[in-house]
Formats: sequence, structure tokens, C-alpha cells
Amino acid sequence: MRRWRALPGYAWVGFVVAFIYAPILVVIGASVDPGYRISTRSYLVFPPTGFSLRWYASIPSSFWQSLWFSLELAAIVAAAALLIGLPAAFGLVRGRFPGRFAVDALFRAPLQIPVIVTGVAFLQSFYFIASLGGPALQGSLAGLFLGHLFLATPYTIGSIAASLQRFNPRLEEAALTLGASRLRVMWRVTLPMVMPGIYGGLLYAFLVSFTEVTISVFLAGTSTKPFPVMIFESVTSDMEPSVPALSTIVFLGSMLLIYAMQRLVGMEALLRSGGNST
Amino acid sequence: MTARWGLFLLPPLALTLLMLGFTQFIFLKSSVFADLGLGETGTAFTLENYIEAVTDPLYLNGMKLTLELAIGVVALTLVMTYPVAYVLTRMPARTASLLLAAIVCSSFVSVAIKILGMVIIFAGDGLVSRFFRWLGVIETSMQLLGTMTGVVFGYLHLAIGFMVMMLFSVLQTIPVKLEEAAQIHGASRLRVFWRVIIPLSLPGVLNAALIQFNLLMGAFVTATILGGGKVLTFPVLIQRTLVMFNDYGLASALSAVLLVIVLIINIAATAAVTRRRVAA
Amino acid sequence: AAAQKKFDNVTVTIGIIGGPWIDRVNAELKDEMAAAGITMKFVGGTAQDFLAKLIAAHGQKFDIDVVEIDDTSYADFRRGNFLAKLNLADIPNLSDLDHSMYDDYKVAYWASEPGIVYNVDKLKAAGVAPPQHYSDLANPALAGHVMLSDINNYTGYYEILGMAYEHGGSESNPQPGFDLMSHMKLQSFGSSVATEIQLFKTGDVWAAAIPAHIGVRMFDADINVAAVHPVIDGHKGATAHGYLGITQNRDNQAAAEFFINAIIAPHLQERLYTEAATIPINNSSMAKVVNQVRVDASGTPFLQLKPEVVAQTWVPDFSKVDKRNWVRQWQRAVAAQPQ
Amino acid sequence: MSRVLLRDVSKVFAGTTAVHPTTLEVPEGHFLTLLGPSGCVKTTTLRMIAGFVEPTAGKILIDDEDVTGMPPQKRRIGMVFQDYALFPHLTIAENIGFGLRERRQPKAASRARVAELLDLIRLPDIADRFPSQVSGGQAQRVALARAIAFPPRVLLMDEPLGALDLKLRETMQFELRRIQRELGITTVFVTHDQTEAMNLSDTIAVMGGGRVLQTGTPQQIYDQPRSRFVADFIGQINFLDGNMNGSMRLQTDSASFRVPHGDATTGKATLAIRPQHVILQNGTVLPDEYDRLEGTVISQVFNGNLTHLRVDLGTTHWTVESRPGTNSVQPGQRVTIGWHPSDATVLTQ
Amino acid sequence: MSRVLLRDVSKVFAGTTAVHPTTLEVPEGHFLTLLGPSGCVKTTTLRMIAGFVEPTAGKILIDDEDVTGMPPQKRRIGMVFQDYALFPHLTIAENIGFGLRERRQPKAASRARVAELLDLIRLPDIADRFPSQVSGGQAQRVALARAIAFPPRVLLMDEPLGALDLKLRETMQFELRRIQRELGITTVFVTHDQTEAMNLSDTIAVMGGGRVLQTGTPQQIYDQPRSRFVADFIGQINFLDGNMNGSMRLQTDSASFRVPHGDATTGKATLAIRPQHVILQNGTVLPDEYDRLEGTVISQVFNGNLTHLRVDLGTTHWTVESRPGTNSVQPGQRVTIGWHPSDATVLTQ
Ligand SMILES: Nc1ncnc2c1ncn2[C@@H]1O[C@H](COP(=O)(O)OP(=O)(O)OP(=O)(O)O)[C@@H](O)[C@H]1O
Ligand SMILES: Nc1ncnc2c1ncn2[C@@H]1O[C@H](COP(=O)(O)OP(=O)(O)OP(=O)(O)O)[C@@H](O)[C@H]1O
Ligand SMILES: [Mg+2]
Ligand SMILES: [Mg+2]
Repeated sequence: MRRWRALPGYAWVGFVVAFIYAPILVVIGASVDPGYRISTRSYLVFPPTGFSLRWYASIPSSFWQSLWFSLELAAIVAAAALLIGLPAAFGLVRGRFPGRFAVDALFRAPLQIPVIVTGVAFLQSFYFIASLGGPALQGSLAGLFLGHLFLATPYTIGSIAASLQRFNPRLEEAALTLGASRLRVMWRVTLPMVMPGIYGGLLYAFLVSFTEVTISVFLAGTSTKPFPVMIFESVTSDMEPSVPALSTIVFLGSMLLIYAMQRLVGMEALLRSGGNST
Repeated sequence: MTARWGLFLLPPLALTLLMLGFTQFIFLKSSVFADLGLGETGTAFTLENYIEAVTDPLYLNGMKLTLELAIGVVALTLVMTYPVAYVLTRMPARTASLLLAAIVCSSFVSVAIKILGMVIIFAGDGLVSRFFRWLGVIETSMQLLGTMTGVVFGYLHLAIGFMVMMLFSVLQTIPVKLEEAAQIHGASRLRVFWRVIIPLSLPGVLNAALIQFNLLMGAFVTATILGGGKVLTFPVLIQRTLVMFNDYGLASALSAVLLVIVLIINIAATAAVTRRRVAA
Repeated sequence: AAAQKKFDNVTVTIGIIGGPWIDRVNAELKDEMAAAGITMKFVGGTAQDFLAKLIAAHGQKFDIDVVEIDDTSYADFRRGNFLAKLNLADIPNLSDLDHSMYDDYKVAYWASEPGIVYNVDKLKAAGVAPPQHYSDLANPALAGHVMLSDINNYTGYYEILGMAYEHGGSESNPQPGFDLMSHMKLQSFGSSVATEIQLFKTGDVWAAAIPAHIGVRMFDADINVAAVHPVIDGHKGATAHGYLGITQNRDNQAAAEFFINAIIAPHLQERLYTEAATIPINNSSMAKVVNQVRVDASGTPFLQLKPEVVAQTWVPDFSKVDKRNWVRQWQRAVAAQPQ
Repeated sequence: MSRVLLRDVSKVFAGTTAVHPTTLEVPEGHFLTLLGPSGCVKTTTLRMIAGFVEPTAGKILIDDEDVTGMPPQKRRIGMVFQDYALFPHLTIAENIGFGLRERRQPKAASRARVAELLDLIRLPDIADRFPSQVSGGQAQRVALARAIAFPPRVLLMDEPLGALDLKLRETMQFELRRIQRELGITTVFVTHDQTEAMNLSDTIAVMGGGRVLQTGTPQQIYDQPRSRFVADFIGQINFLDGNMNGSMRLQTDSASFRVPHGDATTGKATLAIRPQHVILQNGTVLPDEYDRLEGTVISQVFNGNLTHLRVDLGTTHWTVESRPGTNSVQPGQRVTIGWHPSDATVLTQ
Repeated sequence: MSRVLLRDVSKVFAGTTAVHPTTLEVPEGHFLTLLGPSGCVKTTTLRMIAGFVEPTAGKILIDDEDVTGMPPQKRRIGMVFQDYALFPHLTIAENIGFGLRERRQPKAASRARVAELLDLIRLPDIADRFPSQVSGGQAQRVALARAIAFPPRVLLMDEPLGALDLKLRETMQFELRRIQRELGITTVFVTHDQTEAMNLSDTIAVMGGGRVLQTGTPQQIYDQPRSRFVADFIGQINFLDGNMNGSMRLQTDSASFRVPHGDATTGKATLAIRPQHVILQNGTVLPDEYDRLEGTVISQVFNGNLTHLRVDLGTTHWTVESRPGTNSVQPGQRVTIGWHPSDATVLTQ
């Protein structure tokens, strides 16, 4: 209806998307610049002076390893966040007990602690555990996992809780009258119905872990260095010239991932559960 | 039957409590002992770290700067993303999901590298400056590295993607019917926004804004890169205290101060909105 | 059958300055180390970073064997007893080094010449004469286009002390330097080569207090820059060193020493000079590279390479610097700067 | 095909009694409707039979088996929900076959049964669609098929037709009744629509204020309401308040009226009479045996095949029904109305 | 109080024509109802008047002013939505005063007006409650008050009573009509409930398949339907298919029947007659001038004050209405039914 009335809105969306994408386009452009001398490799060239895929071919293995490590880490974090988030969301939404609001607040607490505080606190706690003869968590996958999990779980809980709140309890009752046990109801009705929330929670957790720098800077080890830390160090010291190429690959990969999710549940259904259950 | 659902909470609750309580305890412990240099702390209880943290103008200014930055950026992010999220909820679903997907994808790219891209765009010889010079609007270049503007831009990039997603999930719960009801009873588009959409989305928006605020209060990566060593936010000061001073007592005290201030703001903001809602 | 390996598949974790520097070192030494049975693993970071990590570890087992050390942090490394005593006899290449380049706990493996690099064209366009002293960077005509090195970087000490000396201060009294800095309108503080070159390239920065060898890399990136070696305390130009040391309680110390020996070998030092423009630390290499000195557009060399000149350059006495106070003074000066 | 019995069942929610002790029997194969206004615990009663709400006291028996504490999935009941509660992620066929699968019926037999049910509800072609792709009326029939796929002992329906439009609702009433008769399933149906209850039920239980007020066939409920509430809820009716004084007459302030059969009670009482039994003296002459009242016409509403007149009798308003054309009156006109005493009922509650 | 005119208005959604060119007039102060089955674009038509949907072609005029491109907030229209669409974050008083505030009325005057409206809807005590704290019927009246607070030129209502239960719906119909009459607001009302339309309207526009099929008073629509669709949608009716051959008789396979007044057309036609005009020959003797048919009783449904008989006539089923008690027949019984030719209608569409 009266399309021109919606125009300012669409223009604003365009502006914001352009704002988000401008630096990404620069990075993509710079990734194909065929700079040839060592000195010219320390900064981004845009617009590119030519077209070359040489930086795609010369990505150091350490970066690949770190990217792979980050993907693994993010995947485990997402899986674990789901394992925690699912029962927590069910308990929060369906449980009726005194102090429910306190419990809800507690689950949100990790998002209220400044990330740098979290990073330092985990680092010190890990050393403390080690000093007591416990496992050496600093610099280990387990340590990073715990730090990321701490940060990611609130999102997952929020996302699943939101879709659970929208869930029509009549569906469960219908299944019960049809002879399904409580377990079967969960499996055949409830879980499929909160799937968008679950996917949303997984995506959030994955994204949080995959882009986290602040905590990782403190908890990373020599062979357990998440990808964003690698990029951060590269930018804050002497730049690895293939970083733009690698970033482009990550960007394209994320497009594939999102496309797959979109096919599975539909982005909109997924974001409807949006990690924001209030 | 409902009581049993509560039981599901126990394992996640225990885990969260452990991760939260244990780490914070270990961390805050060192803040009440004197720093002996090289990471060693004394054993006698003292408040000198806290006294320094709350009296030294360096840290006070750092806190002021950080609060201004975080609040300013959250406000700016809201201004930018709220209309976007709104337009997305009222768009044909297919287009909306495409745009949302695009926004999500952009979040996967490290902020650190995006920052370099921005530096190029806004540099003295960069695209934006050239464009403005061509328009004859601005003579001097827009400096991003080492300026507040740059840090704000960096923070925006950090916040926008998540904010759009969260606001979308809030706004899409507001029925179009209510907008139409407001419109037919004489409210212009702007008034509909002001009297219906904003009040109804307030709790959800506040929740999202607080999450972003907290995130920004604890972020030092962007300020480190884009601040060019000039923008000393509180997290940057904490990081420097740790890495350059190696003063754990003071760093813990500073962190504790940051934590308390952030928590107070969270509680106050939530209480303010909840009171309105309870009244409602 | 392969020749007898010196080590039995030992991994050495090396913490040195990150980025292409690691790539370079890795590329040059990979084969040699592999042949000796050593696998190298690298961690990027500054000397300051590694010191912080060692402190944070509170004596727990540390996962880096060889660490980067610089003049500014060496005293703390020693004070914390983080460094193992080296078996100097196992590092035969030391024979080519001047005695000032190593001791029982550290061995120099690169050197640089902190000074000033400026954009010739931009300064000419602004009608500003090339800076001769650090204090010249405070010229109001350059306001907003000057970069100093950040505090997390050894060069940060040279610029402050340089300015302090120019105004009657010294290592034990850096305050005049901080006072001057607090009045300067800086573009930013440089903390990474990546952003430094980027900002020269985009034209945002016209002059910077950074090591001269970065000027060479900028020149290679088609920026018309020149380097200045200011006179400080009667010395023309300054020298800074990067060292390697080995952390305490290693069971692979011999392999680590083997790595240190390799990296100070003449051919490697010369490669690093041609690739990254850092200054070699052994005498034979210096004799060689002095003939390959890089010059700017006006034909002036970027680096001072003649041994007799290098010997006369200024090296601050960091034992006189109160580091803890230094950081505070720095932060206050930054906070006081005009925005 | 079973018998359901609620014996002294009551339910207290958070201290307030929602369902007062209720005894209710649904004979085998019967179609019983719970009828009443919103909030009269129709749903709560149904949910107690289903097992979603546990009675505070009393017993629920199905075929003399006490099922009071039994979980819903063990009760072998079928239920149709107001919003159908079809599983949106399953196809129509999967929805219908849900209960068969949960009861571990052989696959082939299940498939055949689903096909048979799709025929029964006259929708053989929608097996592979999803619930979002069928209309409201179709969804309603699918919900029914799902509920009876694994033959239940009792079929429960909570306002299953509430969301349909009028024409469709009427069609579905016929369908429902046909299928229920064909299969002979004991059925408990909930509605607040009296017409629907009348059309469908063998027995109606009129509920109000947390209890069953009257149980009987539609005709009984209509003709012999036992309370003013029931009389008013089922169809339109006119009331005249007065006193009984032992004789067969109701005394009002101004006159007295004969009452039909029944005991000669004393005390406050109300005479009730349906609009269609009230005749307007306008052209026609009222027979002598008729009781009569005078009033003023307030309004006249044409309602398809009937005209409803509102007549102000001073102390109360009555509705008088008349075929269009037969009486032509205007609002404001004085009229006399009359009725045969045997068409009236006396209510003492 | 204004006149609304839709002139050749049509609407195409994504290539398919939803609203076929439609002309419709609502005279000043009239109560017009759009009546029709689900999906017949009642809502779309209403939304075009409101300004939420822009017509693809045609003009919409209010008081001869062309408002076709005018945004909704400028049209001075009041609207009641099906689910009321009350603002949950505002109190009842604030909801009612919404339009007044948007139109910058002085505060004191607004407050007085809100109080007046609360009196009008007979809910003076709920001013400070929130919508979640009022019942459905109350919410409905609040929505109405909000719509008329700033006196609208036209009042639009989209199935405003759909969510209420039967008794409440009837009460609200009276209320609605009372308030509309009192204020004389031009009103367009949407419903799919024919009884509601009959009770409320000055004029009914029966819609079907994206167009207005017939416009007229309730009586006209009921008595003189112009098409089989309209006849069937408004109340119950019986059909008999046949052919007209120029004479005043309808010829079926087996017999011929007289048709009332009107032209003697030719071609396929349908005789239509309401159930209440069909008399069962059972005890009573059919007058000679009656046309008659024979059939078998299929079922008998008691429906409050009437009994509906379904009679199988071989080619079709008819419904015959009778007062209970007057005729006593059993399913399966052969019966003769008859009607007076002047009660029948002939439909040629
Ligand atoms: N779980 C519960 N807790 C507390 N009160 C309840 C609960 N369930 C129902 N009630 C109360 O019981 C009353 C009757 O509810 P119920 O749903 O049985 O009525 P109903 O006759 O089905 O009404 P409707 O026609 O509106 O569906 C309600 O007023 C409600 O307050
Ligand atoms: N925005 C739209 N885009 C595409 N088609 C639409 C749109 N709005 C309505 N329609 C189509 O118009 C048809 C009629 O819709 P409308 O809501 O006007 O019917 P209605 O008579 O109000 O039905 P109901 O009684 O169910 O409310 C629908 O079948 C729908 O497919
Ligand atoms: Mg109910
Ligand atoms: Mg509609």
C-alpha cells in the first residue's frame, strides 16, 4: 500500500546494511589485491589494484588450524549450551516455585558481568585450581570451553524459553489423550515444536563463541588459539597479509551455514525466538 | 507435575552458580590484599586498592568516559537498529529473512578486521572523505583511528548485528492491529511509533539494550585497536593494569568497581521499567 | 636413512613478535630445525605480553619455552626469576656477537633504531621543515597528524626519554617528556606495524616516532618517507634490541638453545635484514649489510649501519626508569591530552 | 463404548471451590452436552474426565473402573480441542495416525485405518497436507478423526465448533452427530451455544456457578426448566414475579394468574412462558381460557422468519413472537397479550 | 454523520482480483452490514474504507470528498476491530481518550468526554483498569467507546461480536444498536452471522465471491433473494430445480408447480421456499390452492421452540418446520407436504 510511504524505512534499512557491509566489502576487495612486496602486505589495499587469488593460496597453516579450532570450539560450546539451556528453559517456563525470578536473574548474570572481568576471573580461577593440583585449564580447550559456555548459555536459554512460551500446551495434552507417554510427548511433539528456538539458541551460542575475543585473549594457549584472537593479534602487531582472504572465506562460510539453517527452519521463525524472552 | 519441571533447573543452576560464584570469588579475593609486584599479593586485608580505584581521577575519568561511550553507543545503536528491526517485521517475510540472514552473516567476520576496513573507508584519502570532498561538504578527513568517533564506529559494528536480531524478536510480537487502531484514531506514523510501538516494546528493548550495554562496558578489543592508545576506557585501563603493571590487586579492585556499577545500572533500569509494568 | 638426528622429536614453543615476523622466522628455520629433530611452535606477542603471562602463571607450569625480551622488560624477567640460565657453550654462534649483546639469561637476535619517520610530501605541502628532534613533533603545524609509539611498545620509552632529554630531563626524570606529550595533539599512538603503515598510506599520519626500519617498509609501499635519527644526550640515533631467553624448568632447554643458536646465524640475520629490515646483531653480518643500505628518495640512508656509528648510538639506561611510575605518568599524560 | 460416571466430584483451585460436588452419569453410547455460560467450569469438568485436572474429592469411573488417579495417556479417551490442537509439524495422515502409532499398532493396519477415517470424514484427498494448509472446517474434522482413530472409550469435545462460521457450524453439527451415531461412541460435549446443544444431544447437563443445575433431554430442559437460570439460558422466555399462596394461582401486585399442574406451593415464585406461546390480541380474539396482560410495544425486530416484539408490561418487559404479516403493530401502541395457563411454568428457585 | 460511497472500487492482490468492481452507498446515519461467508472480502472492503488497503481502481468518497489516497489517520473514521485491539499498556480511560489526544483536544474536555462515554457504555467504574483486567463484553464496549470518542464521520466494525458467547452477543447487539441510533453515526458493520445482520441493520449488503450480490433491507433480502446463493445464505430455504417455459409454471421431471408474480421467464430456474411456509399434511388438510409433494421423513430435530423435519423428496431433501406437538411423525413415515404458491420465489441465477 502506498509504497512511497514505506520508502524512508527501506532507505534506512539500506543505509544500516550498507554501514554494516562497507568494511566487509573493503576486506573482500583487499583480499584479491595482488600486492607483491613484503612491505605492501601489512595493510589493506582498497580499491584493489588488480585481481589475484595468491593470498588465498598462501594462508599459513597456523591460521587454518586456528580457524578449525574455533569452529570445533564453537560447535562444542553450542552443543553444551543446548544441553544446559534446554532443561533450564523448561524449568524456567514451566516450573512454578518460589524464587523463580531470582533463578531467572541468575541465569542472565553472565551477561551482566563485563566480559573483561569474566576473562580475568576465569584465568585466575584456572591458575588457582592448578595450584591446588587440579587440571591445568589455562590454555586448554576445556578452559576456553568453560569461558565461552559461561557467556553463551544465557542466549540459548533465552531463545528456547521464548519459543517455549509461545508453545500451545494443548498440543501436549492432545498427544497425551492419544496415548503417548510423557517421554514420547516430549520427543514427538514438544521438541519438534520448540525446534526454532533450539536452532536459534544454537546459532547464538555458536556466534558468541566464534566471535569472542576478550575472554579468549586471557584463556588462549599456544596451540589453542581461537581464530578471532589470531586476527586480533595480527591486527595489533604486524599484519598477516592473508587475513583479508581468510576473513572472506569465513564470511562465505557463514553464508553457507545460514543458508542451510534457513532451509531447515527459516530465518524468520528462528529469530522469532530471538534470545530475548522478556 | 509442575513441581517436577523445577527439578530440571537444578543441574544448569548448579553449573551456573559454580562458574559464577567460584570465579568471582577467586577473582575478588585478590582485590583486598596489597600488591607486592610481579603478581604477588600480601596476606593482610586492606582496602587500599579500592581506595585507589575510586579516588584516582585517572580511573574516575576512565569510568566516566566508558559510561558515556557505552550509553551513547547503545543509544545510537537503538536509533539505528530499532527502525530497521521494525521495518523488517513489517516487510514480506521472504525479504525480511534475507536481510536478517545478511546481517547475521556479517556478524561472523571478526570486528578486528572490519575495523581496518573502516579505517580505509573513512581515512583522509578514503572513499567517504573523497565523496564528501567531491560534494564540497567537508574539508578535513574523518579520522577513525585514535578518535572517539572511531571507537564509537567500532562499537556500533560490534552491537548492530545482535541488536537487530534481538529487537526483531521483540517487535514482531506487537500485533499490526494495534498500529492500525492507533492510526485510524488519528495518530500519524510518528505518533503510532511514539504512543504504541515504543511503549509496548520497552521491556524487550531495555533487555536487549542492557545486554549490549554490559557488553560494551566490558569490551577492550575495539577500544584498543581504534582508540589508538588515546581512548583509555575502563576496560582498557584494567587490561593495562594487568598486562603492564601486573598489578592484580588493583586490577581486581577496578573490575569489582566496574562490576558493581554495571550491576547497579542493570538493576535500576530493570526496576524502573518493571515498576511501570507492575503499575500497568 | 636419515642422518643421525640431534634431538628426538622435541617441540620447542617460541613466543616472539607476531605476524609475518613469525612466518619469516619459521620459513627460514623450518627445514634446519626439522633436520635436527625439532618442531617449532610459535606464539605471537610482545615481551611485555610474555612477562604478564609468566606473572599470571604464578609459578605454574608455563607453556612457552623461548620468549621475546626487550631492554625495557629484562629487569622484571630477572626479578621474577622467570629465566633459566643459558648454557652459553651450546650457542656457538655467540662468538660472532659483541659481548654487550648477550649474557647468561638472554641473547639478542635483532636490533632496531628508534627515531622519527616522516612523510616528505605531506611535510613539504604543509610547509614544515623535516623534524630534527623528538620535540619537533609538537610543532602545531603537525597537530593531528603525528603518531607516537604506544606504551606497550619499547619505542614508547625512547620518544619520552628523547623529549625529556631535550628539555633537561633524563631516565630518572622523564617528567619533561610526559609534560610535552600531554600538550601534543596526536593522531594516535602506534602499537602495530599494520596500523602504522596503514595510516601513513592513507595520509592520516605525516610523522611518527617509530623505528627507522619501518620507514623502509613504508618506502616499499610507495610512500615517500624519510627517517631521522635525533641526537639525544650527545648520541646521534638510538639502538634497541630484541632478545630471546628461555623460561625456567624446561626439559627441552638444549633444543631451545639450539634454536637460539640458529636464529643468530649470520645467513639468517642477513635474510631478516633484507626481508624485514631489522638490523643484524652479529659482527660479520653487519659488515656485509652495510653495503646494502636502503636509501630514501633523496638518497639518504634510512638506517645507520656503520659499526663505528652504531657503537655511538644511544641506549637508555632502563635500570634508572621507575617502570611502575612510568605507566602512571603515561596514562595521566594521555588523559590530559587535547582531544 | 463405555459408561462414564462422576461421583461427588469437586475441585478446589487455590482455596476457592470451582466445581461443587457433582454427580453425573453418561450412559453407554450417549451424547451428553455440558451447557452453560462462560466460566461455569464446563472445561474444568471435561478436563477432569480427561485426567488433566485431578479432582479434589470424588471419583471418576469409566466402565466401573476407577480412573481418578490415572494419567491421561492410560485412560483411552479421545479428545477434540476448541482450537483443534493439530500437530503443525505432522501431516494430516500423521496427525490422525498419531494415537495408533503411540499404541504400537502395526504399520499396515494403521495406514488402512487412517484411510478409512479420511473416508469417514469425507476428506480422502488431504492426507499429505499440513494443518496450515486446510480450512477450519477440515481441521475440525481431522481433529475428530484423530480422536477416534484408536477407538476411545469416551470421546470428549470442548467447544469444537466454536471457531467456525454459522453455516459451517450447522453442517458440522450434522456430521458430528452422524459419525457419533454411526460409531456409537459415548460422548461428552461442551458448548455455550444452546441451539448447538439442542441439535446434538441425547442429554443436556445445564451448568451454572460451578455445578450441574439440571440434566435431561433437550425437550425436558426446554419444557420443564427447574430454575429461572435454566429457563433463561435455554431459549428466550418471559418472566412474571409474584407469590404463591397455596392455591394454583400466582399473585402479583395487580392481578393473579393461573398456573399449570404441579403442587400448590407457597412463597415467592415466578411464572415463565416462552414467547411463542404468547399471543397478541390484534385482530384475533383471545380465547376465554387465556390469561391476559396489557402493555406498550417498545420495539419490533424482524428476524428472518419471525418478528420479535418487545412489550413493556410496567414491571417487566416481555418478548412476543409473531409471524410477519399476521399482526401489524407499531412501537408505542397499547396491546393486550394472552397465553394459555397450561403453557406456563412456575419456577420457585 | 456522513455519507459513504464506494464507486467502482476493485482490488487486485498479487495478480488475482480479490474485490471485483463494486459500487456501494451508505446513506447518512445508516447502519449497513456487509454479510457473507468467510473469504468473501468483507474485511478487505472495510479496510479500503478505513484506508489500510488502497483500491486498485475506483474511488472512495466520504461526504463527496474523495478520500481514496488519504492516509487512515486523516479520514476521521472510527473502527472497532474483531479482537478489539485495545492498547494493553494504556488504561481504559486512556484507551478511550486516545483519539482525543491525537486530535489535540483540550485535556479537560477530553476527560469529560471520556467520562461521558464511560456512562454511555454503562461502565463508569472501570476507567483506571487495564484491558487485561476487563471481560470480553466490557472490552468490546470500550473499543466502541474509543471508536466514537472523537465523533467519527463513519464507524466501521469488523465482526466486533464474534468472540463473545451467545447471550452476551445478543445483549451487545441491543447495546450497539441503541448507541448507534442515539448518536446517528453512519455505520458499516461486518459479520458472517445472518441473525446478527438481520437484528442490527438498516441495509444488508450480501457478499459472495468478491462482490456485492444484493443490497436491501433485511426484509427485502429475506423475502426477495435474487440468487440461490443469497437465498441459501440468509436463513434456511428449500430448493426445487426445474425449467421455466414462458408460462407461470416451473416444470420438473415429474410435475409442474405454480410460481408467484413476476415475469414468465424461460430456461433453468429454481423454486425456493422457506421451511416455515411448508405445511405437513398430517391431521390437517391442505387447502386446495396449495401445491404439494410427497416424501419420506428422514429425521426430526427438536430445536427449542420448533421441530425441524428433514424430508426426502427423491431428487432433493427439504426441511419442514413445525411447532412441536402439532404434528407427530416418525422417521421413515411417508408424508405429503404443501405450500401456497405465493410463498414461493423463483430464482433464475
Ligand atoms: N488451573 C486453574 N487454576 C485456578 N483457577 C482455575 C484453573 N482452571 C480454571 N480455573 C477457574 O475455573 C473457572 C472456570 O473455568 P472453565 O475454563 O472450566 O470454565 P468454562 O465453563 O470452560 O468457561 P468457557 O466457556 O469460558 O470456556 C475459571 O473462572 C477459572 O478462574
Ligand atoms: N494483503 C493481502 N494479500 C493477498 N491476498 C489478500 C490480502 N488480504 C486479503 N487477501 C485475500 O482476500 C481474501 C478475502 O479476505 P478477507 O479477509 O477480506 O475476507 P473476509 O470476508 O473478511 O473473511 P473472514 O470472514 O474469514 O474474515 C482472502 O482469501 C485472502 O486470500
Ligand atoms: Mg471452556
Ligand atoms: Mg474478515
